[in-house]
Amino acid sequence: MTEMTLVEAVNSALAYELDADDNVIVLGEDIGVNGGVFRATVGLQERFGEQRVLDTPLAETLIAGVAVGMAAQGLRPIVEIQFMGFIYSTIDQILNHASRLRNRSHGRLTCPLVLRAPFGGGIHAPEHHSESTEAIFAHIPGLRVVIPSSPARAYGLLLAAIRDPDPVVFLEPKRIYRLVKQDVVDNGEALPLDTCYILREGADVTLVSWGGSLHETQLAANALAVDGVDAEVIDVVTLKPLDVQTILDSVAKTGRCVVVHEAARTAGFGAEIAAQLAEHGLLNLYAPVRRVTGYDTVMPLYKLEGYYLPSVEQIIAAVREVLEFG
Amino acid sequence: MTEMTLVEAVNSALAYELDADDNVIVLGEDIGVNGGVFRATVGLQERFGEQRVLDTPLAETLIAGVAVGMAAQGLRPIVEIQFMGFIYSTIDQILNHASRLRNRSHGRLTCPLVLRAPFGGGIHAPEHHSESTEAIFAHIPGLRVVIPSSPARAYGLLLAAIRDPDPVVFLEPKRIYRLVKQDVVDNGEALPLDTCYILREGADVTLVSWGGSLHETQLAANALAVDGVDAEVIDVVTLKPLDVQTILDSVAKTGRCVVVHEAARTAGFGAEIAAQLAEHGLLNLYAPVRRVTGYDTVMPLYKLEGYYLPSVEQIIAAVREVLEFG
Amino acid sequence: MAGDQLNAEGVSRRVASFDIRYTQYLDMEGRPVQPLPALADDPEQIVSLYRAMVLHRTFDAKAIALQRTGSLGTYAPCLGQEAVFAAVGAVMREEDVLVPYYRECGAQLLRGVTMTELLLYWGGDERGMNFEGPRGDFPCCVPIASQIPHAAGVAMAMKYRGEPRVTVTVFGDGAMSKGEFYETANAAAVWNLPLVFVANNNQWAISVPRNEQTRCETLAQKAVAAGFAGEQVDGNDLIAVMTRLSAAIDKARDGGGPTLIEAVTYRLSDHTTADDASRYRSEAEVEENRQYDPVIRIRRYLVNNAYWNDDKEQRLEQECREAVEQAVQAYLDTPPRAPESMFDHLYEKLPVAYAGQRDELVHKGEKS
Amino acid sequence: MAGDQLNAEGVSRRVASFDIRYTQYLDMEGRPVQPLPALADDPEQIVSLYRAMVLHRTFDAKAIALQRTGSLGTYAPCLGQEAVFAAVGAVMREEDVLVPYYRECGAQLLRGVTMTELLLYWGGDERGMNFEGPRGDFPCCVPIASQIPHAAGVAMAMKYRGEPRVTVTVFGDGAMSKGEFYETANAAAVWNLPLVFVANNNQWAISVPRNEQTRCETLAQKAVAAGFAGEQVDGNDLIAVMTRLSAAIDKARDGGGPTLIEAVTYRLSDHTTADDASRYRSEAEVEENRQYDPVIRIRRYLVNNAYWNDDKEQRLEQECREAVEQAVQAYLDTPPRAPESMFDHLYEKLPVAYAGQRDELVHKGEKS
Ligand SMILES: Cc1ncc(C[n+]2csc(CCOP(=O)(O)OP(=O)(O)O)c2C)c(N)n1
Ligand SMILES: Cc1ncc(C[n+]2csc(CCOP(=O)(O)OP(=O)(O)O)c2C)c(N)n1
Ligand SMILES: [Mg+2]
Ligand SMILES: [Mg+2]
Repeated sequence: MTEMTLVEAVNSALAYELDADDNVIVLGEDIGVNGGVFRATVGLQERFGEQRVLDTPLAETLIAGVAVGMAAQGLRPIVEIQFMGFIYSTIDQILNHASRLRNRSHGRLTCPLVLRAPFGGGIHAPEHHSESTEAIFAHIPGLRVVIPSSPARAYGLLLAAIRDPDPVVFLEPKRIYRLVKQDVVDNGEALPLDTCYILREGADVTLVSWGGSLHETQLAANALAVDGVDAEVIDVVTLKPLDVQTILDSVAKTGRCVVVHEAARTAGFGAEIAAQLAEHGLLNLYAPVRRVTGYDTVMPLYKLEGYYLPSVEQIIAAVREVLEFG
Repeated sequence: MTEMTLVEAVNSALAYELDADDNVIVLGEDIGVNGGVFRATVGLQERFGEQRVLDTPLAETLIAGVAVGMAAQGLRPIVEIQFMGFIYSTIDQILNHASRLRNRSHGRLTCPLVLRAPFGGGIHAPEHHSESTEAIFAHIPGLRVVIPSSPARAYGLLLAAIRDPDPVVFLEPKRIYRLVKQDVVDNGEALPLDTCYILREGADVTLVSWGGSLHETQLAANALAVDGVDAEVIDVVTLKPLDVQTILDSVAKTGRCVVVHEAARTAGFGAEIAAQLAEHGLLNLYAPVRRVTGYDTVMPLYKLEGYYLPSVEQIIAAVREVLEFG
Repeated sequence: MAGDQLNAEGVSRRVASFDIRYTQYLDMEGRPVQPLPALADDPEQIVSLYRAMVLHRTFDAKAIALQRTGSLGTYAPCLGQEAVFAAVGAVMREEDVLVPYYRECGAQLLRGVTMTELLLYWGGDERGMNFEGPRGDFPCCVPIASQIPHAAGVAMAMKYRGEPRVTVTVFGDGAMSKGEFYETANAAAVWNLPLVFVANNNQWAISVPRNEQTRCETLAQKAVAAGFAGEQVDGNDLIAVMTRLSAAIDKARDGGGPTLIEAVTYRLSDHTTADDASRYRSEAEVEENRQYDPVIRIRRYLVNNAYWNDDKEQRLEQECREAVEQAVQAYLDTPPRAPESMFDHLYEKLPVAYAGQRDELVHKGEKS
Repeated sequence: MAGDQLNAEGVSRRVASFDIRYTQYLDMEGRPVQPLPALADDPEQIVSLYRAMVLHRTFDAKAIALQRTGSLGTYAPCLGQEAVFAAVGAVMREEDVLVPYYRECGAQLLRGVTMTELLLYWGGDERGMNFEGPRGDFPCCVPIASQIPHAAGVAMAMKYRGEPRVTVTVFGDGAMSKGEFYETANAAAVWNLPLVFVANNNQWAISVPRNEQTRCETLAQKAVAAGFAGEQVDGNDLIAVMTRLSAAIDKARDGGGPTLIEAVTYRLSDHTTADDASRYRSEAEVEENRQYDPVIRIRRYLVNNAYWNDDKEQRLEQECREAVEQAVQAYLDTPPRAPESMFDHLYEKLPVAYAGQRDELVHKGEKS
């Protein structure tokens, strides 16, 4: 048992699986000697060599496409995209190839790759370094989209993602890379990939979130608890495929739901959750499903990013609204 | 007044604006002498010359990026991407640049470009030629996403898109390129871009759709009418920014809503509409919001594509369900 | 100082130079223009490749006919480029991996993909991509150039495992305008991959002629940007393509890294059955290019050397027709897929989230 | 047959050849290694560029200091590459358009962007991109190589309108691994654009050294893939960069099409203030490269020729310090933006759909 930050947990999971499985290859920009710009891969090249942990030329389309080819040959490439803002050149490879190689070839070729990328705002980064566009990936059939929100889950989920026989987009909320430390047992145990996690049980309202926003969501839940409001907090974790039952069950109990995410609102993944409730949980809803999200504007440069991100106050206000509704 | 198909209407709008505005440039693959693989640009190069209507090298990232540069200099580039399956290489340019050039530069540089692409299934096309991924673009702040569903609206909306001072993704449902003819007045009159269109008034249920699926949606509405069910049919037309009020008003009247689209269900744009109803129209809903959509699997090759696309029967069944609910 | 040059701005020093070479062995009459390479000493192989080219051409014509009568979807014919694909099929080893675009039926057939499988694919059925033959080969790739990085990944796996295998990827002249080609070429040199790039320069990318696609003197020189060797071959000359391609493959297998081979051909057919090339190019141009026909050239060579005659030709034509007819019948007799099977290979195990959708399809299938 | 060559496979014909040249005028001591070009006859311009380079360097150091004390966000220093950016700023005309990446403060300053505007940008405020000076220039571009196609679009517009204007785009050695560079280079040749590509080959892309980025002998030869001229210059030699860059710009302005100039430099600083280069490269390597310092070299040249002396130097340093301090003060004094302004330039006119969100921000702003 070691105290780890989220980024250290990522590093430990990578190290564990590099050690356990010769087919695992880690590749990306500046992940070798430099250990990654966030140090997620620090020490790995030294330990496992340049064949296993390799710096690539600066070309994201290439990296994703190379990973598809490696995966088709039975390797398990783990790609690091340096920031989510540079992931868009990979979409053609992910959508047109990685996510459908198994389907197209009727199982003859498969694509067990992991595409890791830090995402989200809040660290005063330069332009293009703070966006959250997980909804784009959640729309792509054949993918898994996984977002950890704590060190222990990052560890177990990343192991699961690497071992999964299909492609996984693994998005790491960089704002909480070093926010908390947690005891993590580095025993190679993976967590299930098809389930939401209930972080806090509660009877009055269901708060659904993922990634960095869970931090504010949990703070809001704590503050609400002080005022006697008992919020259930769900960490979606795997956006695709979505374990909608856990959310439906919770809302069947609470009757109220607020979804929190830092991506822009329109066609964000919060919409899918609200839509599922409108389709499968309507009779249980005592109040509108509120979305507390990033705005439908370009993520601003850092001076204003604090205004862009969902705040604890906004979450509390939304909860008050749905509690007072009707 | 001329009878035109949808693709002819696109051609006429392009011709009109090429003639009216020297800043308009049409560019893409095979759009010159060949007139586009769907003939949307037929005759334009002959009439306006190679400086105005130009074939590009085969490189979608380039094309989108070049259009950004042209637009920043005050030209009005209209890009054709040959099929939506090849649009993904443009996302980096669209998301990281086109959609935010005005915002980044505080209005100093702007990006009045149009990115046209045929999309959707149903024409027995080869692999990668039949997908619908409009939701990806609808999530991008700073864009407009417009989808016509009839010749007259294609004409007026495309003119509006070209004249709009901001970037517009204009998706053309190729399945209905030649499905119907309609009288179109080639008078250069644009249609508004921020409004949904009510195609059919009705009191019992609201059917919301866009693009090719409107065809089946309207057939379903007609069939339902025969059985005494009075469906209101809304053509969303502009997915971004969404005129949600028209939809909310309709559902306030009917109490029931079925959204139809051929894109995969999860995180499709139908989710946004259902979410808006769950957030702003909950008390008006007598029944769950049903989504009749493409499946969350890879768009199959053409032998099975008929099974993938939402059918008239599925729409009718969904309407029956919401009518019989509760 | 050797290599220095005086110009208006003073002295500047030459720091690198490059040559691009072109190889041809047979002229249009099938006569050697230079001493033939060793592989010409094996007439049996050449005869057998000639047979494969004729079969390929027979298949091609039939596929077009099937499309015209509604029994096949859009098809991309290969007329005029058979020598390139025969050479690829002949020179690669079974354990090598082919990462094709969509015009290489000829190579796929030689590697063991069946005509029935090819027809299934072009007939809109995924089962055609689950071919029995070369299990590691990639299926056709429609998004231009997007297969090229896959080839680098496959080659990385080969190198990582220390296997003496080689990856060959094929693409058209149009594909060489896409970033993926350059990104991969660059990386293939950095990683010294066992990877051969074969450009089928058939002069057209749908309606865009080669000179509107790029202004470089040769496509082969695009390898200079990546720091490895590129060369041209006469793509209508089977012996030239085989020779240079084997050299490249041997070099790759021996750890010598990547090579780019530009095979200069001509697309004698429409781009696909959905295209009408008469809209954008003259019949005269096509006619002029017919004289370089690779099938005729190698036949002339064989006939000139008495390895082939009319009698054999007639029998071959008959055999090819029959083989193709049989494959077509098997294709037409293939029972349709169950609609819900579109979920069966989405993931290794279908997540619960989508089980309901699959069930819906079972139902939809029953109704129709 | 001139150019033919016998090899094991027989004769193959040379069909194209290319040379890459390297230009340098001043050695490390600022002494000519060859007759100087005409522009050296205008010492005033060179002195004024030297002054700009020192100002740039002063600004650079201050920006790093501001970042260290929390008054600025991540900043990308330019130490060691000042000559390239000074040359770009000097040689371009006002009406030309610069499409930069993110390391060209020096060029931006010469083109009229103010230090305060630059600080605003690096300080996380979009207003820094709405600079008063060169209104047509693009702002910094963070996604590597994605600005390069914009430059082609700008050049297309210039050409379309028949204007004698030129577009210059700058990027690093790392950017030349991205498809956008190659796609644009290829198209620039096809369209014969008035476009100059300037590669700032500073040997490193964050932690990846130039030789792990690409194996080609020079980066300049990547232009061969596009069919136009590429050349190297000593990027630490202001006179060399200016000379070759002006030639390229003149050529572009005269309808001669694109050129690629690889300026060979060295990144003496960390990649950005968020980077610690000592993790991946030795201090010895950096030390060795300090001797090529472009600012020192051009000062030596000026001193050698009595255009410059210690006295002037001291005054210049003082002036630069004061100018930078003033700009910093103006930056720090700039009132913050209203939060809701993040919607003000999203579209020309804010759609109703988002009006509510803007209102919410007014409220959010009031509270905090
Ligand atoms: C990325 C992408 N863009 C556009 C297309 C449409 N398209 C199909 S084939 C083709 C031309 C390809 O030309 P080339 O690479 O020369 O191959 P050829 O068909 O001539 O053998 C185009 C533009 C595509 N399939 N993929
Ligand atoms: C598309 C993209 N990928 C990754 C990054 C992260 N990144 C920022 S700078 C950089 C290295 C750039 O090197 P180079 O092009 O040589 O320019 P230099 O910084 O050395 O001047 C990288 C990888 C990015 N900004 N954009
Ligand atoms: Mg071609
Ligand atoms: Mg660099």
